[in-house]
Amino acid sequence: MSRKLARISVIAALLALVMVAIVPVSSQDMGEVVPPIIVHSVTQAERPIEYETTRLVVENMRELGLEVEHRAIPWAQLIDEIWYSRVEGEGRAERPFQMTHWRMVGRPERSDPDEFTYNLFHSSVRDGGYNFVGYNNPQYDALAEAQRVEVADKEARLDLICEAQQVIRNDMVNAYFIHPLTPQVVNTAVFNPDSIVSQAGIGVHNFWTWIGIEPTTDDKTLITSTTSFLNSFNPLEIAGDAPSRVTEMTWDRLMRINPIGVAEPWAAESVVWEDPLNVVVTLRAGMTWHDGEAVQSDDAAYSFEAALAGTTQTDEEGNEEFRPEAPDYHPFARNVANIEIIDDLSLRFTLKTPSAAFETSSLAKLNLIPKHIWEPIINDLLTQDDADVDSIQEEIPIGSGPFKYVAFDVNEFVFLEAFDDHWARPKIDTWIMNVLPNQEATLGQIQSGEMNFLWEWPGDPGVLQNIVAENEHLDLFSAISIGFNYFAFNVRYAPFDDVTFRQAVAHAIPQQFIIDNIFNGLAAPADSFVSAALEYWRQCDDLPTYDYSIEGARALLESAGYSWDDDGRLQYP
Amino acid sequence: MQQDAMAREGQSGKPTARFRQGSAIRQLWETNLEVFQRDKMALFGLLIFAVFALVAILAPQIAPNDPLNPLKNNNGDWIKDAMPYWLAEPGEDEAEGYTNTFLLGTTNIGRDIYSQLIHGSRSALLVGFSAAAAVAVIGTVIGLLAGYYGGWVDTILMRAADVAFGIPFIPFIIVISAFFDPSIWNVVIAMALLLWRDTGRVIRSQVLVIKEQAFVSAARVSGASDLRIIFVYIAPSILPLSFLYGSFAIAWAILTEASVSFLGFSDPETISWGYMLQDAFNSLALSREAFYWIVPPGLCIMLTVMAGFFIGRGYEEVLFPRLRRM
Amino acid sequence: MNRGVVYYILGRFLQSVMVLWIIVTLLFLLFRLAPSNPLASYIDINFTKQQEAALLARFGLDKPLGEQYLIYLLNLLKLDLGETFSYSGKSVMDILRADLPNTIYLTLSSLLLAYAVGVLGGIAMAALRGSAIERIGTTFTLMTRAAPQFWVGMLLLTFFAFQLKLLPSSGIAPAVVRYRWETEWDKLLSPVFWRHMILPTFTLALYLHGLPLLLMRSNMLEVLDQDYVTMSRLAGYSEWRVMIQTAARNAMLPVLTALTLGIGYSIGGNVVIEHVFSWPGLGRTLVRAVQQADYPLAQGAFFFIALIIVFMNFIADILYSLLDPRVGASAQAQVS
Amino acid sequence: MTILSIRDLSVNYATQDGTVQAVDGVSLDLEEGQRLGLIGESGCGKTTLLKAIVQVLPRNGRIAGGKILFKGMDLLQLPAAEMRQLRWREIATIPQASMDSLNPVQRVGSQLTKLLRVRGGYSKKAALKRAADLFDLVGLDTERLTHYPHEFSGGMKQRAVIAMALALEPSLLIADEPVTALDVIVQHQILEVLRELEQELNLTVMLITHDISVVAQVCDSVSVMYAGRIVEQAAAEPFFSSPAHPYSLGLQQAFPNLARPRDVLVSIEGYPPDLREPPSGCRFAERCPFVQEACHDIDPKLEAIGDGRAAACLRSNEMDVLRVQSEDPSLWQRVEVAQGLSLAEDGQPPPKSPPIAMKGDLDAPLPATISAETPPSPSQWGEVDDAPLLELQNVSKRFKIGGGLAGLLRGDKEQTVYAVNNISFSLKRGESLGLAGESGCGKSTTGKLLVKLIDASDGEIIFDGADLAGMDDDSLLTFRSRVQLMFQNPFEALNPRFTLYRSLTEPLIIHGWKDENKRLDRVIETLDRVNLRPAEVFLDKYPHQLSGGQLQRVVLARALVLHPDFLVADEPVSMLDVSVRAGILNTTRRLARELGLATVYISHDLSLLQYTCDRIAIMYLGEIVEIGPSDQVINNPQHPYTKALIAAVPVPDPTIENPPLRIQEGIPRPTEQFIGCPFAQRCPDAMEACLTVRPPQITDENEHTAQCHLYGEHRDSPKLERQLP
Repeated sequence: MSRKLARISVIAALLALVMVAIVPVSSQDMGEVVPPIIVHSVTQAERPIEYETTRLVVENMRELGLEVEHRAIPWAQLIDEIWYSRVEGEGRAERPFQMTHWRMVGRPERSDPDEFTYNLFHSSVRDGGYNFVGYNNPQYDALAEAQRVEVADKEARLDLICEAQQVIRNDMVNAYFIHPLTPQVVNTAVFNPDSIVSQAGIGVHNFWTWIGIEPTTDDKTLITSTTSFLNSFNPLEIAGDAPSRVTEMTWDRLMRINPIGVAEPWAAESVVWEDPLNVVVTLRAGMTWHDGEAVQSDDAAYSFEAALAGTTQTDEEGNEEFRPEAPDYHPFARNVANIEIIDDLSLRFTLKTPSAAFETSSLAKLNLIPKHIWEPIINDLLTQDDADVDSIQEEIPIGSGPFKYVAFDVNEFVFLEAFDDHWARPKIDTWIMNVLPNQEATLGQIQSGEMNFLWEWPGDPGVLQNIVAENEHLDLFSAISIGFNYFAFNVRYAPFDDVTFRQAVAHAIPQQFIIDNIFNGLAAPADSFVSAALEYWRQCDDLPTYDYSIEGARALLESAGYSWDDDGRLQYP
Repeated sequence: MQQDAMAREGQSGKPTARFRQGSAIRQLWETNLEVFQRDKMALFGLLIFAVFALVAILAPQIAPNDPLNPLKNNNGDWIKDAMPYWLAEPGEDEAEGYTNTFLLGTTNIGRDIYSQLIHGSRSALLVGFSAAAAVAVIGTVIGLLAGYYGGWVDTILMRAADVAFGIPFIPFIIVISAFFDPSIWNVVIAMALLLWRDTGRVIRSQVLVIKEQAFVSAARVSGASDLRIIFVYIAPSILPLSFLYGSFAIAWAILTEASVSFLGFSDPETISWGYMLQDAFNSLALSREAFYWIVPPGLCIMLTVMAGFFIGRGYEEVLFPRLRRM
Repeated sequence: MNRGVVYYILGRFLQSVMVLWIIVTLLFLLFRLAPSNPLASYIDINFTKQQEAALLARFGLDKPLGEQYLIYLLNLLKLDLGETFSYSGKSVMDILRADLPNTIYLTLSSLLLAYAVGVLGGIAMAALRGSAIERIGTTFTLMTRAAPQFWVGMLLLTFFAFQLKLLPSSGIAPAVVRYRWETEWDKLLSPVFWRHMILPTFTLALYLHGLPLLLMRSNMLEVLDQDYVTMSRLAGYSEWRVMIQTAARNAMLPVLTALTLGIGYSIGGNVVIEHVFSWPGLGRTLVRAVQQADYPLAQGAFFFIALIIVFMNFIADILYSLLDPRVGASAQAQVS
Repeated sequence: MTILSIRDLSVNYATQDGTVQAVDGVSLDLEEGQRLGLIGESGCGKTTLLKAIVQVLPRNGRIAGGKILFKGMDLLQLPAAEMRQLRWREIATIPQASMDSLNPVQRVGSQLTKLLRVRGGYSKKAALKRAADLFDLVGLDTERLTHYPHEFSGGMKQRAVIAMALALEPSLLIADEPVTALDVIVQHQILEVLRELEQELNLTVMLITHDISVVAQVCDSVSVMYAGRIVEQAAAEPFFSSPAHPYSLGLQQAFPNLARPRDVLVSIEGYPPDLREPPSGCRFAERCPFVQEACHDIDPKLEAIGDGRAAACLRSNEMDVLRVQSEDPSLWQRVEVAQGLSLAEDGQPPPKSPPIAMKGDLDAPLPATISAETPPSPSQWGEVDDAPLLELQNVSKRFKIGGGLAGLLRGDKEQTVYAVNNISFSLKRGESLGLAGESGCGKSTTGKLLVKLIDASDGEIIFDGADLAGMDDDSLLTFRSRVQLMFQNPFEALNPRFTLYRSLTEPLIIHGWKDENKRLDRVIETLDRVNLRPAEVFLDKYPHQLSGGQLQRVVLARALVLHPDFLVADEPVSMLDVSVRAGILNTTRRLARELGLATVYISHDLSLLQYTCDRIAIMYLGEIVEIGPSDQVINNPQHPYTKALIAAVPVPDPTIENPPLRIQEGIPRPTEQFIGCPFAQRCPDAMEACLTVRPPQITDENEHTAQCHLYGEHRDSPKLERQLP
């Protein structure tokens, strides 16, 4: 419907143009009118907040004399029209996307700026990777690579990170608007509020809370819920937000990101860097898998080998192509050149290139998997050329984490029990996550006590505040997230290939208004891809600001030679 | 001698002006009139439609606010979750920096529910009537063809109907809506593709009956062509049936559109009652106990749908008088 | 049971199979026409063209359409609906196997309730025709039929679940209970399950009872002035016998055929109801699968829903042919 | 002793437009063992009377006054429960159209046993036994107990209903039209059953019917009802020999009588008065040929007129004279007067049809040829030549039912029906042929073939030299204009949505009459021909505004409006009241004569065909078993089947005893081809040859042909042993 309207108006616009052209009495020198712009977002049904925000911004952009259509489509379709439609011609949609609402969720491993710094903007990941906006800036690439290898000197790395942020902010590649304060509601009648840990940039729904939270009643059961499917529980797959919550509890890791966002030894007793390329890891003694087998260094080694495993194939054009069996984790192990087993408990990793992020994004990222279970599976997969680990789902997965699987139904729930033999046995006995897409139901349950820990809330935060206000047994926790919501421009094409234009649009985003009215204050203004939550990495001199001001935006455009025709439509210089 | 006189009298002036042709259309018109004269409920239904139609046409004039743009208070902030003025505690609005004039309050992001309700009538009627038209026309044509020609035409069409009966209706629409851009027209298309089945079958069986009636054979004996028989003799008798199913189709269309929008497969740019409910549901109006938001759209849907039912039943009573027992 | 009936049932069966086949074919084509990319849910940072190609191959999406169709049919015969896009290592059947029973329980229970109430109510309405009760009754029924189910569901939900906290608001049981269920039986024997079933069933039944009730009413009115009813009056049977034994039995028959429609709408209704009460059934799965562009899953759910409908229709037909001796006698056509 | 005595009973129906006095002050007595026939045309209130007696009046009916005394107790005072107990224990009723009186979804046997157990308090075993006995009693096979109604033929259903009625040994049996809509033979057999039962069980019977010949067969006394009143009461003999009321007179004159055929039947034109406001005077005055001024004012009471008879007529004393006059049919003849004539533009009520004017009309000269301005119609009426207009040679029609994909899916197995089987005959201009036979004998199919509503499977039908098979559109259109069909049911034969004018002009429009005025002239002329005058009054009417008789005339008019030269009339009067039947027949006959129209009458009623046709053909299972001049066929039947048919026709005269009917019941379904004679199975004189050899066609000097072995070379083949009813 709206699309039709747009088309019609386009035609109308063109006709009008022709008229103007014919009528000699035309206005001053006339550039070409900026063609209609489509701004994408998910549907209101899926994520009301994102939809409303986008709507608002579109309204404002129209103030700039732009023809703007707000195209709200289901996530699955959005993926198509954005992720798979970056470049003219290759897209699955009719044309490449122009501008879209997008969001990066906070994950513990993202506590190190590396992932965002590199993956979001490095030109090497323009075609397939996260740099879907198509930013291509050699100077920036240099920065991104540099911060990666700057292992020794944290200060120096900070400078690099800051500079990177400056560049991106100036170029206005992405218009950041907020870091959500992910709101969580805990039933403090059954849990001791002091035992709840808040992890920087993640919130209270984190590993430390899960193992540390103290039940105040005899029923030592934590019940939470998710709105998304629990697609799979697979130590070699990053299935999604909710499942990764579960996997990080059931599979231990050599290191873990601690509440202040720094990687610290966990399953590893010690992590010792012999030099920038070699690190020796020693496992804790006496750890066992959920099936009773002992956890040993060859398991640890295999956890990385599995991630590295893969077959090399040649496609029809004849160029070589390496296909990892665990595509999700392969990148995090890619940098490992060699693994040497020293004894039952200790092993040495040798890296290809020095990497500052190795601890955070590798040692603290890869799950430890039992070799005796996975070796056969991987070997079998290596023989098939059209299947990878994504096609594997154990009946009852075996890990070595503080929680172990009892039962799960991908569509419905997962039921975990504390693993008694774990050296850091949780204080709760049972951990249950229900799939509960229906927010009304979620609210109903958290109030009735059917659920006692609400950690995911796509809906209107205001409601949570009301609920908490009404029920004194509920407390609201919120922490500024590593993740952020922003508008991504496809900088490959006009008009978004012009920095000034992008900056003007940035000016048209009423940041504070959105926070106040749409997020009910449960969000912090964002000006960079590095969240304020990561205090260390934000110790930079101020980044340029883009205050909300339509006039400012228009002025900016005018200064850059843009003009408006008689009907107030924006024209290129 | 006597009848000669009459014959002459017959020629004088415009004889036909004096003798009604009893044309099919006029008959139809009379049947329709009869429906609404005989059945007060049907008349009531018609009234409801009339009112909503009026509202729909004048929506922009009637609606106090834009249905999509959130209302702002003096500080330029959205007026969220405002109660209807007849429910809200007085003075609250001044405190918030606006004057509460909202008959049904505002949504959680400050849209005027009442205005949405009014604009909702548009898509409801649009979907309702276009779908009904599509269903009735397709069903009638298919029914006529299948019934009159019989044989393989009949077989094919009726098997098609069986298939249509086997396809789950709402799921089908969901899939359609997901595949094409969300729009109320998906509902219309899907209904046109599926719902002709009921109409088609009934009309077919009706045609089978009429076709066997003596006056049809009489027409054939006096040399009437197939087309003439279909259109002059059979069609007029079954058209009321099409109306009957048409009016039921209106009801179904509106209901279905509501369900589909409720599931979030509708175009958020076009306000419909179903969309409002979806909005309310997703914005947790239930927990807010914002009944002023939940109840009105539902009632409107119910009312229009019932209007369809009433009219449909009105036709039933006239077409199948045996039901006329009260 | 005369030969006619046997023929009839046989024919009906053939027909159902054919219908199913056509539906399946349409389904196949429909999902091949899907605009958005089947692999959307496979989005991944470090995906390469080759990997996509591999994935396409994995789901057999690279083969020519005709070949795909044949494979599809063959697999269908083995009830193999392929892999889902969004659950790794899960086949569509795995998912649906869990959903199917839930949907069936909901459908059957609500249908039974609806038709029991509907038929009895219809008889009552016919008996009370012209009375105020009848007018009120029928109007109420019309209202329940006209009100959007999900809306009614929402209201009931707020009232019984959120306000009174009498009944659970969603799902089929809390996980604490459910993880102990080994078999369907455990589920069926668990009172918790039935408590969860009350609201959705009631909502659905409330909507469904209209069709049989109104139909039964008009059929009764029609049957009541048939000669054989007059006859049994003349024969001096009590009004009750006349109503129930003679009239109702005959009036029932068309209602049975209406069951066909009933099921259609009920399953359609399920989608919405299951959504409101987050009832883990085919409907809910379908909706979410479509949203996630998990086409094999959506296709599978759709297929099963259609399967249920066609099957139920078949049952309805057989029931009819057993209850009405005239069916199958159509072979003895009259000539004059 | 008196079992039932009704004292001035009145019953009203409340309708949207006023109260209808369906029964108005009726009194009658029924002695034990008496068999009363209650005669009257439809809408005269006889069925209402029945419903009143057993008190199953529809909701809108109520008893306005009077008493119904049954064995002394007043049924109207009886509480509902007791009344219910009375039904079928004491008063058994056989409802009208008992075809549909059996519950379709229950086995006939169990319906019967249920009745016995619930109402009769029989034990299960006793009930079964009794049921079997009852079936024997009414001559039904006991194994049929397990069958469903749809597996019964009409006659069987009727027998079953009778069995149920008698199950509880009632003392009074009221049968409402027990044999209407049954084939003559079945009809005859049912009447047989009734008669026997009366003797055996010494039943008191009240038989309600419109068919005086049925009464003549079964009853010993008669009551004639007209417009909610009883106008005559008498014992059977005197009633038939010397009716005492003009209406009774009319009825008798109107009835064709095989035994004593008359050359003109009378028709009581017009229709009963509107019972919402009945006339102040005699209710029959409107239609009475002997009407006097007084009749319109004075309402005659039912008064005794000696020897236990009573009549309600002012002139009952002059009856003997009137009876003689009434023999003259022209006395009864009159112009059809439109209902609510006030609609006519002059606004004058119609003349109360003065007899003189009417006599004039009967032989009013009609325009010999059509006025010049009308386009030359393909035929010129009046001319007569001896070349056969229509010729059938070995025509057959087969239907396939079931089968095919659809059939398979519907579950029908394919079958072939030999509806018409290799028949041949020819017809001259102006000649009329009657097709007779039981239902299912293929006569209607033949009719359809003749007008090319369907095409023959084999053989050829030649009309005026042209073969019906290979006709291009033009010649077909011409054919359509020359051949017309007249339908059985006048209420269906006209498009309910068209005014009569529209219905009548349709054919003209189709055949390219552009000029509105010419069409109007033609229509009016035709309406005149069929005695609907003044035509203008009818033009604006819709079918539902006319009486059956008038409608049938309109149907006839439509058939004639194109000036055809061949007319097929399918059961033209079977749906009409006896009183008006003759009117239609007379008109048709007259027109046929005047216009040199060739006619084929299709009817199950031989007496009617004898009355209207030059020749009669008897059909059985799609074959013509006998054909010849009417008088020959009727008075000297050759084929056993013909004999049976004739024997079965009831005669409206108690003095004449029907010959015994020696034939088995039940027509086999025409789905098999017979090697021998199709009739062999039922034939009383069947011989071995009949089963194996096709019977020859024997024709005598006056073109009287029979298809039977009795007269062929196999005449001596040994008779089959078989016992007959």
